[in-house]
Amino acid sequence: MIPLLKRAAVILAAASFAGALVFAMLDLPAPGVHLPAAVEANMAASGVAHPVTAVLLNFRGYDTLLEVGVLLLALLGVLAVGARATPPAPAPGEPVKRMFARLAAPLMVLVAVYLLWAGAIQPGGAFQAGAVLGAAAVLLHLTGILPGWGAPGLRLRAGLAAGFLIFLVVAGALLAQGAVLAYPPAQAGRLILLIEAGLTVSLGLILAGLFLALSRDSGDEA
Amino acid sequence: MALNEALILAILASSLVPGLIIFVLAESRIRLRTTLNLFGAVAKLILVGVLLAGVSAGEIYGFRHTVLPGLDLVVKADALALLFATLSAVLWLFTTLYAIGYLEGSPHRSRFFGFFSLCVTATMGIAMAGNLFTFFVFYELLTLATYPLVVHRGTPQAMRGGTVYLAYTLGGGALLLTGIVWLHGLTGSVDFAHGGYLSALGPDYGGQLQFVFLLLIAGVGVKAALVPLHGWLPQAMVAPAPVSALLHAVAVVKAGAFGVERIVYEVYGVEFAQSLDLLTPLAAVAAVTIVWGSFRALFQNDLKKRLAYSTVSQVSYIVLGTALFGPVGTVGGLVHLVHQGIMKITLFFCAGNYAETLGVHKVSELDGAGRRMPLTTLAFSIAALGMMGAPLTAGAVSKAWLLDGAAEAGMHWAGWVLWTSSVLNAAYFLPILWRAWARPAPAVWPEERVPARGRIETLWLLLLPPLATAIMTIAAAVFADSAWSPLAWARLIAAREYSGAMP
Amino acid sequence: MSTSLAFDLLLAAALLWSAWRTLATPDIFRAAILFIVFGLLLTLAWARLAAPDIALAEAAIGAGLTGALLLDAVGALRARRDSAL
Amino acid sequence: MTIRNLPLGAFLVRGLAFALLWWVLADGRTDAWGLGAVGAVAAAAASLRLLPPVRRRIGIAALVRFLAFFLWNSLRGGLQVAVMALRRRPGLRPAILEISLALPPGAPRLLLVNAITLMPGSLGARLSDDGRLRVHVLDARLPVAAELRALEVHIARLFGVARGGAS
Amino acid sequence: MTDPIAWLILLPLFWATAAFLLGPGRGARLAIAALLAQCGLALQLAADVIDGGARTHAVGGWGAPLGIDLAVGGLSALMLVLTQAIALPLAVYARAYFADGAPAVRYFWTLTGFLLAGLNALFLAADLFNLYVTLELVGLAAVGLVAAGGSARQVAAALRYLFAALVGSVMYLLGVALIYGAHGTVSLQTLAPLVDARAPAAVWIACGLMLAGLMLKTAIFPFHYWLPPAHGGAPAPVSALLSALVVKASFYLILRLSLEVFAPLAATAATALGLLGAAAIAWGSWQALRTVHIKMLVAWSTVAQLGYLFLVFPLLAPDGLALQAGVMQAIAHGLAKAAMFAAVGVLMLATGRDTLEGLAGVAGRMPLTLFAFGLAGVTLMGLPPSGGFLAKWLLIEAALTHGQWGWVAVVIAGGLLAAAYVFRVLRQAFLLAPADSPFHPVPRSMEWTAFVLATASMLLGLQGVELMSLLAAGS
Amino acid sequence: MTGLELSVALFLLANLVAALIAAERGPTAADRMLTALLFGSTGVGVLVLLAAAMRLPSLVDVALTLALLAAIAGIAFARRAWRGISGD
Amino acid sequence: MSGGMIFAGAGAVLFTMGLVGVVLIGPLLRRILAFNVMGSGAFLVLVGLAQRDGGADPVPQAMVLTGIVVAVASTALALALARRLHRLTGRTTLSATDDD
Amino acid sequence: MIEFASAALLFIGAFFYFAGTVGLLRFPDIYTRLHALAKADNLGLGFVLAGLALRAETLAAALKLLLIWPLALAASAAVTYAIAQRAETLGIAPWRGEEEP
Repeated sequence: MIPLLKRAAVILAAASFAGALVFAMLDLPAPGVHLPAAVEANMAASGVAHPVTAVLLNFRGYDTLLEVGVLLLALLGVLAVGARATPPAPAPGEPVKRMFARLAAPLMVLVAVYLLWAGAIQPGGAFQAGAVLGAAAVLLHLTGILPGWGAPGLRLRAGLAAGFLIFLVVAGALLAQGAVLAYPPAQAGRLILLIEAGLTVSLGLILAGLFLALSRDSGDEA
Repeated sequence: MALNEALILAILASSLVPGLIIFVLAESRIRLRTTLNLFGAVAKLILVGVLLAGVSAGEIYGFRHTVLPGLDLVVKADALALLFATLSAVLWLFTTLYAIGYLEGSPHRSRFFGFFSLCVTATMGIAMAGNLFTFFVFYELLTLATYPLVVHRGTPQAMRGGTVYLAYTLGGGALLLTGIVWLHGLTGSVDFAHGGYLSALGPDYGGQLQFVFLLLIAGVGVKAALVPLHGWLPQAMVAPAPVSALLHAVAVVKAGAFGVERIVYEVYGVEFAQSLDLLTPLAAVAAVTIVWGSFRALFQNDLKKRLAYSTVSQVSYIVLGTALFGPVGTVGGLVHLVHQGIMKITLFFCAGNYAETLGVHKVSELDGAGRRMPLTTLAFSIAALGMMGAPLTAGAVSKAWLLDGAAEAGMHWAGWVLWTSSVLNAAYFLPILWRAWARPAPAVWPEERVPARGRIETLWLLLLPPLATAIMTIAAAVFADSAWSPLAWARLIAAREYSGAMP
Repeated sequence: MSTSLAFDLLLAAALLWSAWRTLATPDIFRAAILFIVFGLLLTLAWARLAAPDIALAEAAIGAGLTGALLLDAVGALRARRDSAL
Repeated sequence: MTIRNLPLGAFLVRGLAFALLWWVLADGRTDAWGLGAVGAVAAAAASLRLLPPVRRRIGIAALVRFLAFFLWNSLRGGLQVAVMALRRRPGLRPAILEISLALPPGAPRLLLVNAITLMPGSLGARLSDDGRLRVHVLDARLPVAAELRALEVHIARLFGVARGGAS
Repeated sequence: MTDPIAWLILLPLFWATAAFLLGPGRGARLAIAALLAQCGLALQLAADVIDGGARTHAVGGWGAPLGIDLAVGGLSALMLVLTQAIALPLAVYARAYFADGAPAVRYFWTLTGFLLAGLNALFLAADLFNLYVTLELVGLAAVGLVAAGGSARQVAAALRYLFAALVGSVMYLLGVALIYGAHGTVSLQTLAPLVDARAPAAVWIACGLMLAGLMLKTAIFPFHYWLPPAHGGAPAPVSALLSALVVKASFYLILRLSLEVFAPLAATAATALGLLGAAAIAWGSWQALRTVHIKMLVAWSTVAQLGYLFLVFPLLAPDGLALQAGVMQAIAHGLAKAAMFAAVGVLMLATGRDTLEGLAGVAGRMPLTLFAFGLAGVTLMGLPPSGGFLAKWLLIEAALTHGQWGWVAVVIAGGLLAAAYVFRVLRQAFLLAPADSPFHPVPRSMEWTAFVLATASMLLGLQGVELMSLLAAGS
Repeated sequence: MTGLELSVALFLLANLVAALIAAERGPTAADRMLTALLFGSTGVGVLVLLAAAMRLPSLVDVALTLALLAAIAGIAFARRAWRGISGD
Repeated sequence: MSGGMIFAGAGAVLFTMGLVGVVLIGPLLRRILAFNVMGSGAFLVLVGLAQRDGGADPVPQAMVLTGIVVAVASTALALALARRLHRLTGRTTLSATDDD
Repeated sequence: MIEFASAALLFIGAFFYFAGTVGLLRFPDIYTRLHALAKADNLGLGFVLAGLALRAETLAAALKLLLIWPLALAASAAVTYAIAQRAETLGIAPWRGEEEP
């Protein structure tokens, strides 16, 4: 298919690139700017106690806003090419697996809420919570409890967009008072929680949608 | 905006605005279109007249618009500009009349007249360009506006002709652009000036300037159809006759020749050009073109093609005049710019009449045409004699000045070139006249479209323009010494160029 | 060599090896499974880098979503090919 | 599920269970109850939606006995596999048995199927609607069937149901 | 309404989301109204920059390097104005184009909203990682737009595009990672004084990686392979958006990074970039001369025209000529290419054909559209008085003043090649139409938008001073 | 005692590396899937061990999540991907 | 040699492997995997290099979190496109000749 | 004492993990390997969790660790069943050989 010589050349080039990269990294002096210290110094005003969450939703919250947009975009793309007009009826599932899903899904919901809460003080947050929620939906779908998606209806669309919209409204409201996403320190914690709660639901739906809009029961067991 | 600025912009607008309106007119609105066309042409003529009066009274007309920092679009009306502008405005009026008659009933006339007007706008722009940048802008605009006219018929032949035309002119434009940018880099944005403005750079730049001159002349030389850049002109004769008239007399070829004059007189300055040894090679090229064009014309059976080669030859008279160092040659070149236009447009009008009325395209088919179409053939004969330099025609005046100029500049070989050309001219024009007047008419014309009705041999709109220009051909010679003749105006320009040392 | 260094080196080696096999295997199925394995190893690597947030995300997304997506896609891509055979 | 026919009792029980789980997850922190309540309610609601409550009584004693049985047998099962894996010759003689379940359909049967997998030597392979279960065994010589019956008894006792059907 | 900087990002996000909530295919009127507002915002911002010079907006109030800054200068203000100015007419165009409810319209307005938000955010970003996110936003929106029609050809094109975009951004991201490792910050302002020619090897590699990634996204030769199918296969309004704006975004980024942060390092690659640009001109034009599909011709022309942008790099100098040339080319080409795709879309709808051959006779039937195409073509050829002409003028002047004659030849040749392929279309249009060729009426608004865009690209050639003074205001 | 936990984790990791060989060997698709499952269950163990060794209690949350979600890939495999065609 | 450096190095190699994979691999699904490997490599470098002195740095961690979500989104979109292509044409690769 | 018990539990857990891996590598077919995975690994996890739970600082932390086990068990049982059932449906017969392969 690909001539051997070309392949060898590519691999050789890649190896030397990787080598150069590693050596260059080893050679680096300590950086002049030390951001962890700056993060540490501003934690008190950030509204949360966990540095990663502070960076994610406060210091660099704007990145996160856009990134939720990216996720929504991916779902739009998937819906545009993947979803059929009417979803097929859920396949009659198998009771043993169904039972597992029925037991596990509520637990996943609980864990998701827990992760959302945890984000304020320790690792966790809306992404992880949303991912767990999405996984619960995937599990329910795989076991034939939740049908696949067609074109989403208004309520589903509202759910998908809610998190992003809340984020956006907060950003806009704060901009009207000064700068984008510049939370007043007193309200920062509450606003971040509001945003994260919205994001958890929406991210869960979006991530679920990435699977449910694509999944086709044609691939199911006979 | 001062009145003077408004006036000069109005000259451009008098053809641009009608053109743009015509573009969006429905095909069926013939009367409105005709009105617009004629209104534009007449308005332009009047405006040019006003300017003429103003300039001879010492008024300054100019308009300046900065496009980029250090890059200005300058339009101004000086004597040289008006020489060309007047020619174009007058001939445009006739060509428009002619085209209205010529295209009667054919499709896509809105498009045709739209581009037609655009073409004249570009020509006016070229005439009144105040610096090389502006000159280039309108120069390329002219290329673009003429292309749709050349391919107007939409036949494969027309397409081929159009492609050749584009290849030559765009290529030339690229060379011109390079040269202009180069000069701009050296001097910044400088307007045309009597006596040129490059001499200020001093001798250090001699080599560069010689090379730039080559670029510039090659660039404008394409449109001026200097050998070996003339290949497009015979190909482009597939266009409808009014377009040929436009190409050969009103706009394109003239724009090239005019460009040579601007570059020599107002960029380099004729004396500085002489000091850089640029004029003699230019004269040599012109001479080769003159002889070669005449020679090729001899062998063309297609009437328009023969005329086209004739143009190749005649336009270089202008270039030759420019290259002859000395005021007399200058006058000869300048005045031939006008005279050649009047004569050549007559010829093309007539050729169009033959084709349109009788379906005659070839010299060999012209037998007896003089009896069937005496007025057309009369006009043709006058113009042809003028081309040969026969007395009492415009051609005689310009040839006389050119010969004197050659003698004054000490370039006697140029005189021989002119004589040779005259002989060749006679050799390819006289047979035509002989056939038309002396040979019997065939029983059936190739394709007789317009039947003869009494004394009017064809549509009066087709007949009037060549007769008018033929009369002008004679008038230009008879009234050469009057204050308003092209010759007088050319002498005025030459006087300014040579700072008053005028014979 | 301390235990933690050994752990890190072994983990890095396992990461590289699984990635290499993922890319080198011509069978999409095997590749998908190896990629899931790669994801799990990556979770461990994030844990070792004291980045539990990322480990959590990688675990949730890698195990819950990407795995299912990939396997579903493999099934869909193979279904057609098999029925065509 | 509308508010009207919300099974309040089941909701409370499950909500409480989830609240307990929350407490475990949150490391016993007390400042977390706000979201904890939300989480517990959400989880309970999801659970009710997915698993409508069925009236059933599970005795604590039976549960403890079942768990003990289950743990012990998981340990045995694990050890057995470990020994087989590490022995020079594993000495496998796999087979698939088919047994008819005596338990009624629903939770009891499903628990059995899941538990079988952790019992020594057996692995649930397919449960059909009419109550027959195919079981894969590692060594056909071992008394797997008998152990399954014992498991069945424990589960029946746990749920307080009679072992109906053929045995 | 306080700061137009941030509203330029939030507003499109708002209407994109609203369009999503409204449902598939809805939101055209909302989009057009919002775009009008965005035009106003962009113009206000440009006016602010002319009056007050460059400024920043500290998102979250933290300020770099802890927070993220948005920065606007002359260059970014120009790009913002351009983006809104192109998007507005295209939205009007798209509304008519999609009036028949083709499948591609289902998420068109939402995706377009996100695309514009991403572009605006990209032009305003002053943070390497934030740039990565905006690149992804733009990339995924663009891919979604290409794929939305759902035909096999479009999906294949979208995939190709997606891979290029993703690989490009990951390369960029690794560069960011190395920069962060080396300097501990990703803020452009903070980085600028830290990077010099004695930078450690990792920074050089980072610079190279980011450059390569962005080049892949810009589709400069030899990374152009994905562009023609994507731009040639998408619906006309999408092609217009992509060719006019999206590829410019990554070029803008290369330009900005090499001017602001990596100037000490960028000089080493300048000649190579210029050569790639020359190759792009040659290859893109050659392919445009060969293809039989009219839209592919326009798409290949984009490949060629992007080449001009890269000629800027070897000529960058304090005199600013080359920078002006690049910006002028980006703007002129943006307007012209939007017009061209819009015109081609009209022609294809009208004739029902997608080949050059099918165009026979359109000169008579759709003179306005053909005129728009011609005007846009004039800009591409670099003939006066278009914006493209000024760009080429400046490029030639820059090359001549620095004594780099070779680039002059490239520019000139490129213009002639462009003329050759543009006139392929015009020629065909002037041919006589076969008598039985079908002809479908097309909404006038579409013809006029194409014409307006083309005219704008023309008039640009007369209004360079304002643009250049804005460009100079920021730096 | 953290050293012990890390050592046990290292041992488990070594186990996993050995199991990679199983993934290579196959022969059926399901056999490879089992390796992935093994990685899941062992990964949970390693994570809790690391949580203790590195004094990062939140790694337990990671382990919990992993345990909760590990089944999804397996079920997806059984229901969607495994078609039992010739060898793989 | 710190843990950070080890994983940064591994990340560099992973990135390269993924890059080579994306270039050389034809089948779409595997190419998507290669892209993911590449992305993971970049993420590892980002965090590993920043933490080469051992201390945790929340900034790159947050960035990687963002990056992971973006990568998942892209992967899902790519899979959707690949599946659509397969459904329409039966192909699992991009052929060299489908443009123009 | 607790330290010791904890360490012992960890070792036992590691042993079961090891056995599970060996089983996965040595057992001849899909069903038997499932046995190894389902039983040995889960047991290993249980012991490890128990060992760590002994050492947990708070009750909640210990319970959290122990909570993982039933979750893993349920998941493992469900997956094992799913795969075994699929294998059955595809008609894969159990290994019949007397000797090791």
